[in-house]
Amino acid sequence: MASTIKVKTKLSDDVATVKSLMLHPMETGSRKDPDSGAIIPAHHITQLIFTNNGKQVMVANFSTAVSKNPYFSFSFNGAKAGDTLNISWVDNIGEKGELETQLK
Amino acid sequence: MQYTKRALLKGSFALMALAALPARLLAAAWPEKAFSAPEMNAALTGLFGTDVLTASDQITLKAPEIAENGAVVPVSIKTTLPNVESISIVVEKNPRPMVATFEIPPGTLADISSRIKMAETSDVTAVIKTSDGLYSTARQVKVTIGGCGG
Amino acid sequence: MIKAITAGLIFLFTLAVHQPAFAGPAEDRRAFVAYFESRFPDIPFAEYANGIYAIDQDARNQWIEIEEFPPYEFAVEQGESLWQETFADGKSYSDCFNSSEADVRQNYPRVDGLTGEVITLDMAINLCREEHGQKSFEFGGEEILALSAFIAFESRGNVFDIMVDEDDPQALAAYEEGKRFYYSKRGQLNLSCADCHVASAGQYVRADHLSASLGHPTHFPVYRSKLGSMLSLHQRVAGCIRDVRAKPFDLQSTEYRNLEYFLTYMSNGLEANGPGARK
Amino acid sequence: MRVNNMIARSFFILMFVLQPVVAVSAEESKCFSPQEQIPADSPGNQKLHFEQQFNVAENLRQAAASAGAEWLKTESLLVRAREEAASGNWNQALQITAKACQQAELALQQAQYESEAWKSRVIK
Repeated sequence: MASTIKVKTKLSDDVATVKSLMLHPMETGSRKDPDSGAIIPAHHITQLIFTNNGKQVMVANFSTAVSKNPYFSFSFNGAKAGDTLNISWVDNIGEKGELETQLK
Repeated sequence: MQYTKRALLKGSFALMALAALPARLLAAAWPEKAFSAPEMNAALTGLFGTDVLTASDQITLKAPEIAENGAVVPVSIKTTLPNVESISIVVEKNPRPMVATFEIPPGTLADISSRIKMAETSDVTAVIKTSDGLYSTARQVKVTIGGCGG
Repeated sequence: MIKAITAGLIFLFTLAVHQPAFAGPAEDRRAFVAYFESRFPDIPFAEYANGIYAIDQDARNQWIEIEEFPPYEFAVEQGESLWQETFADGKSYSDCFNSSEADVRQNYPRVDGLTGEVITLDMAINLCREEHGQKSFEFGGEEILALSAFIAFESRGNVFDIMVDEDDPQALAAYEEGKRFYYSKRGQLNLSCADCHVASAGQYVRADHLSASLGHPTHFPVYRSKLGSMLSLHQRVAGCIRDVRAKPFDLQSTEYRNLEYFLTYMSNGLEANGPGARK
Repeated sequence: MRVNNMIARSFFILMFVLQPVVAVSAEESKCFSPQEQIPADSPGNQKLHFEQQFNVAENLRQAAASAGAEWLKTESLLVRAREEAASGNWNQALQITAKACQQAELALQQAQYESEAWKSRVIK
């Protein structure tokens, strides 16, 4: 199965720019099923964590108000080619996604 | 992962099963109080213990003037303030104003981009927590009822 | 005298019979493009492939932000793995499309020489599956959208060059039907495609700008933010039909396929730039 | 002036000649006016009245559909009319049917008009 995370990284000197896209419905919990009229329960990523060579470089906390299939981008110092970037998310019902990539 | 109705159903069962567990096992540091607050002041207090913000012109908040689609509003925040600890996005008129908060450890740049949902026309506020206080800047984003679109 | 009149009549009659050749597809297209060029003199021709973002600057900026990392990339990835499927008889899509690269978007729609029917890309995908003993996909469903997104992605930069053979009455008829559909008012609002996307292109409909028809089909399928999923050209057209409060036709119906044939022919010379991202 | 008179007169005559024909065909396929009073006698009579009007509307809807010109809500209006009739709300049922019928009629007129009118809109 393909990963639920896509990432693009760019290194310029020792600054890494990370762009990420997660496959996730980000249900608000207030939307109704158009067929049954029943409320669709909230289902959203709560935390998105980035580590570089094991060191935490970003923790993003999301509410339901982050768009469906969330996009998130940031940069950090002290990066070099070959570093291992790990991205993982967890959502409010305990589902998880993870991706590991090498900076280049 | 595919989000068919079946997957959603499965999800809701999982939710029931997990409801018995203490919430902190699911996401240790997820600031639930701030995220569930229905008003901006309570959301800020829930996260920072105070709702007093100092306006700063050292924060750049990029957001559209008129959102093409309230469900996907691109927002970028960066700042030249020193010793940044976190960046938060608050949408005052959303049913739950706290949208997201990003913890910035030393070495990580105070420069993030994301896409957010907006229920209606509102101020979008970028809140920067530094080692010596809370700074903010805001700008209005108009959310309109679309025509036919795209 | 009578002779002269008869000759004159015969001459006029001949003119009338040959009239379609003069106002044929090529002539239509020249007029179509010229209309938009004089309407929006500052927009370069190639820009029309970007739809509304050729016209609306504020929307364009947001679109560029989305294109930083467009959500359709998941569909493209899924489409790539679907494309690699080997059918029960050992064949694959490459055999049907005569291309291992999947760079065939710009060739569709085309008219089938035997049946005279307009074959769209989505239809060609299913015809391929059926020919090789596979179950066809549901039009508008996840698989066909993913596959067509992948094919569109692989075809980026290729230029549309749809053929309407003026000596092929079936092709001409399909083209004419599409053209008639395009210019006919329909629904409770009594609007034609052209009313909104020619005469009123660039103007507001509530809070949106209306896009120009030139370039309409080039970027499909699209990731529609409003839906959080991919959308085919026919699904989009069905949306317009509903908006003018007429009853939509089935996806891949003759009506929509003929319309796509006409519209894509009008966009000849533009690059295939799908999949797109739309609000 | 005389020519105008002639045209006017022949038009007048034409109308007289055509009137009976128009009246007959209209009797069969004319939509019920929502303003018209519904006979308030026996329920059986009302049902008959409804079925008659419903058939007219449904036939017109089908004609509009085969011309590719059906409007968005005509069919669902007729479904609603059936529901109202099933619960004995004859007035409601007839009014909704009349609305659907009018839509179908207009859709057909639209299609007939458009069969030529579209040509004038082609960009030249």
